[in-house]
Amino acid sequence: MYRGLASDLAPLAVALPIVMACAVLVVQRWASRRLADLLAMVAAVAALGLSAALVAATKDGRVVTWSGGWEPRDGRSVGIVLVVDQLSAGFACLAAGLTCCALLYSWRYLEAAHGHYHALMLLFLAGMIGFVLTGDLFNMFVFFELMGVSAFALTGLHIEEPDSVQGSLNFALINSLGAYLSLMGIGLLYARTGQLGFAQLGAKLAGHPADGLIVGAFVLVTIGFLVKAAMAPMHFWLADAHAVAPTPVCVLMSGVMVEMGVYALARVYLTVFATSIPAPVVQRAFLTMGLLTAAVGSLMCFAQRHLKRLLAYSTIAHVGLFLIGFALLSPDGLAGVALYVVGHAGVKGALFLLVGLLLDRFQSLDEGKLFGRVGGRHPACWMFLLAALALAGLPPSGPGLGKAITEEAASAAGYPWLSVVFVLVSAVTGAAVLRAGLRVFLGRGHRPGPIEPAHQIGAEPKEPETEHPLRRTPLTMLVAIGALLAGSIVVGVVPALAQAVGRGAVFFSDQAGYFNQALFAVPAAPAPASAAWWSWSGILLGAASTVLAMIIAGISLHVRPPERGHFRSRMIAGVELVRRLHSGHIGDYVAWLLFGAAVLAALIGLPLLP
Amino acid sequence: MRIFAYAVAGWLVLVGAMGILRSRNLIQATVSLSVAQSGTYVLLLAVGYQWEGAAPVFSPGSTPTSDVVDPVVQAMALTDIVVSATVTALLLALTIQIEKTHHTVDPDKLQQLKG
Amino acid sequence: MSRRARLLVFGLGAAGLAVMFAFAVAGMPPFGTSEHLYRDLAVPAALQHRTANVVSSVNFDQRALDTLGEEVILLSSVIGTAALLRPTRGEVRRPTTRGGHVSDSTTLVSYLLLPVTVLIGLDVVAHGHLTPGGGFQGGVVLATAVHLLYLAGRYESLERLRPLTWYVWTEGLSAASFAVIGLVGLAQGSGFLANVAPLGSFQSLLSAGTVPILNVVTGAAVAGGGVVLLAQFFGQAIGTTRPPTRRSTS
Amino acid sequence: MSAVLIVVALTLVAIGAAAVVFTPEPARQAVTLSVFGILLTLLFFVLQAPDVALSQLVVGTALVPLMVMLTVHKINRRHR
Repeated sequence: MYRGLASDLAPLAVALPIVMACAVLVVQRWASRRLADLLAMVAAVAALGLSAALVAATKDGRVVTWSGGWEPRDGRSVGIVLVVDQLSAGFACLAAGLTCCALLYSWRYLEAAHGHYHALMLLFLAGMIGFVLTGDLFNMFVFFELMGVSAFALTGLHIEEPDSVQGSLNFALINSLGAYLSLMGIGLLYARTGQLGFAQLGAKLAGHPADGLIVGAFVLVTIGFLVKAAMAPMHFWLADAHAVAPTPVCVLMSGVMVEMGVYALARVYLTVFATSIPAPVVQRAFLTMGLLTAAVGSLMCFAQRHLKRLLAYSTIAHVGLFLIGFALLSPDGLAGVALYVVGHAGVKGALFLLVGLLLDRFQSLDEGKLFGRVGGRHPACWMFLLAALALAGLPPSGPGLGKAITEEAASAAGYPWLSVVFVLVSAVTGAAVLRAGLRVFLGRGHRPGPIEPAHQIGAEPKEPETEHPLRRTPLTMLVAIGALLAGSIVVGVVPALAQAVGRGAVFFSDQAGYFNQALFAVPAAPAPASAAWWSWSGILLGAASTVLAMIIAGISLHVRPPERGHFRSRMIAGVELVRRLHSGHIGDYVAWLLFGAAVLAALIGLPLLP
Repeated sequence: MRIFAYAVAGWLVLVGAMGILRSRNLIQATVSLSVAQSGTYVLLLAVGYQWEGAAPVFSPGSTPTSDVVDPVVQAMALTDIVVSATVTALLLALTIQIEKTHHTVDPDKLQQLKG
Repeated sequence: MSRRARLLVFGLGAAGLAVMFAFAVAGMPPFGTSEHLYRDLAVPAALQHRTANVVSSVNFDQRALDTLGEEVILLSSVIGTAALLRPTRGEVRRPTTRGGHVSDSTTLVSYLLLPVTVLIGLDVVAHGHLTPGGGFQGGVVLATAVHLLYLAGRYESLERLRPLTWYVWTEGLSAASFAVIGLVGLAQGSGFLANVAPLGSFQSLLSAGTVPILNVVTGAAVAGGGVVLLAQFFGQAIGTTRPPTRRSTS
Repeated sequence: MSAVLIVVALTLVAIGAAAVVFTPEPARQAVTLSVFGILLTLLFFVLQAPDVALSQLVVGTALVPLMVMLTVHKINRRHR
């Protein structure tokens, strides 16, 4: 059978970073640090090129690659299939692009672990690319673990920092437990169907009304992904891990790894379970969990003064919005989420890198200790404030566009009130970042008091991540930050991107088309032109959330802490209660993981009981 | 018998999770995690079992038949075992470093990541 | 949370999940069913490629991409462990003499066991496509075998036999070879990780095409990786030490 | 016959798991984990999975308990 060049791209995009990681590992013993930097960068750029070529090749449908040459006969095969569409290729692009920026930022950085760091970054990238390109459930689990294992190691790379190793352990334990629950689900599904490919599984389940096994398998399979996506109450690990990981690793974890959990949830539901578990049930379940996640995330985000932890909680809040967008179960909703994810990745990545700059220069991540120390002249200042506004949804930034399209999809699905949620969450998280920026760079408002002993994180002076504290900012670091910010803005101003994502979302949610193209090589029906672009209401809502963010930030800067017994102090006590749940205790996290899984099982299973 | 094997698999996962929860020592938590994971091997192999089915290995001298137990679940279980070993290794390495920096491996005494 | 609150939350979650799992199990095919769809495809596919060990055929031929992923997970964990257990500032390598008090008979047994274990390991790798076992199992045996020298009380000869860099390279190059063999299939137009080598005759040592090749590559990767992994832990347990002078954090 | 063997092996595994989890001392846990590994190996043999059994034998009863033991040794040495 003739295989076009396009179908070679997917396995190449997975294999290339692996081979290059091995090359880095072998040469690092005798070669200089620069060579490792260079090889890793070449690999990441090449992976970016291959993923971009895949995006181009999937313009009119999907690229299907059967590994091992096991093409299906009569729709059956023993092989593993890679099925790439615009959204999965786009995700691979995002992962590779963020890796490029992260490697650029770390061009002269993490001296002690060099070589190890580069190889792990490339393996992390390979895991992420394989994870989004595969069309096979067990293969997805394998790449999920690859992604996990390399991320655990990367998170703990600062082995002399007590926070770092503990955060990494919490991350590794909880994510592994989630992954094993996923594997249990794969086992259940395999028992029923005897299949592992998404297309085959979907075909086998098609028309079967959901019974206990299907619900159980769905809940278990998705738990691993939802832990990765940090859905409340399985989100605790994220704040721990993101607050302590090396800065460039944070960019990858916050920008794309966490969002891959939502990707996998959408993929698995839409290709495997869509015809057996009714959409309204799934919609209600994930709207509920998404709202909870967004609420917890924004509350905790605003209550932070440790800058990385603040950004981490803002990621949790945004994941809540992404889950809500998925729950709309419409192509427009998915397109909105996809654009939101890309825009968010750029902004959040830039913010993490900016915070990393502060750490390298001032050896602290605490809003109070950094108060007014940086000064408004530093180029980081306006970049930080711009990123904060973009995070709040300022038109025409990428997050703003994603938010606008998702809000419209929500109205179309009969939930116009969700716009309020989107505006509030982006305003609160944007305000938290804005407040931190105004304090740190411009010294506005009151200096926050010393850290209460109950919240020890960030209390100690940190060691800089570079070998010596930086006296001036290297150009490579500024370029990386600029590229991320620019990428995030480009998403909001180039209509072709939104168009492509809109088309991709149509392919993504077309179960029958997926099945026919993967198993019978039937070309995809052309997708209708997408209307995904700014609307007047979207621009207004974006402006509203930006203004609201400024107001909230302004108030929080200029209002003194309340007296005891005051209404506001009681509110703060409420926040304190939520805050106490984030105990850093691994046993708590396991308990909440199982509890969350049971809640999800109840939300999906109970309405389906006969 | 119909479901005993599946029940044992579920029990292993729950008892492993329980072990992490109750642990007073991170080594214990790591070991408990690997117990939880063994539930997945048991489930997979139980799913692929067939009464009177032979092992899916046609050693020299034997004739191939199709009455074998499912080889695919065995391949999955093999991968799973590797994953278990690698995750355990990483967790143990992290435990060693936690002991070095915190001077304890008792989860109740690790008070760094609050709020 | 207090210990009791934690147990309560856990209990609720576990109970909920147990109920869900019970519902799911009620819908499972009975244990020992003769209906195995994938099996019915995988066994003929294995025979078609003249592979006697069907599990090896699934691992290294039909679903070789999973095994590539698995090898890379191992690689990642080996690098990760090495990075996490790297000596930190102030840590010194303790001069190692003997691994402990070991009786002569233990030493003798260990010395006898070493070549036997190595041979078993090699055999398990080489016959992976014919008999139970393969690159992974054999590789672990080999990695453990090297550390029998510790049991023999010869930590210093173990260190001599263990220039770690070589093992890191073995692991890296073998994992890369796995991917490169896969790319050969791609270059030939038969697909990534396709079985492109001559298939040989069924149930003989030279059969199953690329399966034995990938088995050997995996064996080398696992043996190399296993040695590095174990060496890190041995190094921590008996090799390095640091005076406990660092500031307390609690 | 095989039914009896399977039930016995499964029961042993179920009990063994509880024994590992409820062993209080990490040093002793390395030993119970190793025994649990043997029980799993047994189960996998009975379930006609010699490949998996062999893996479980080398990983579950040798490699992983060895790593656990070394970690315990390291930590105890520092605490003494």
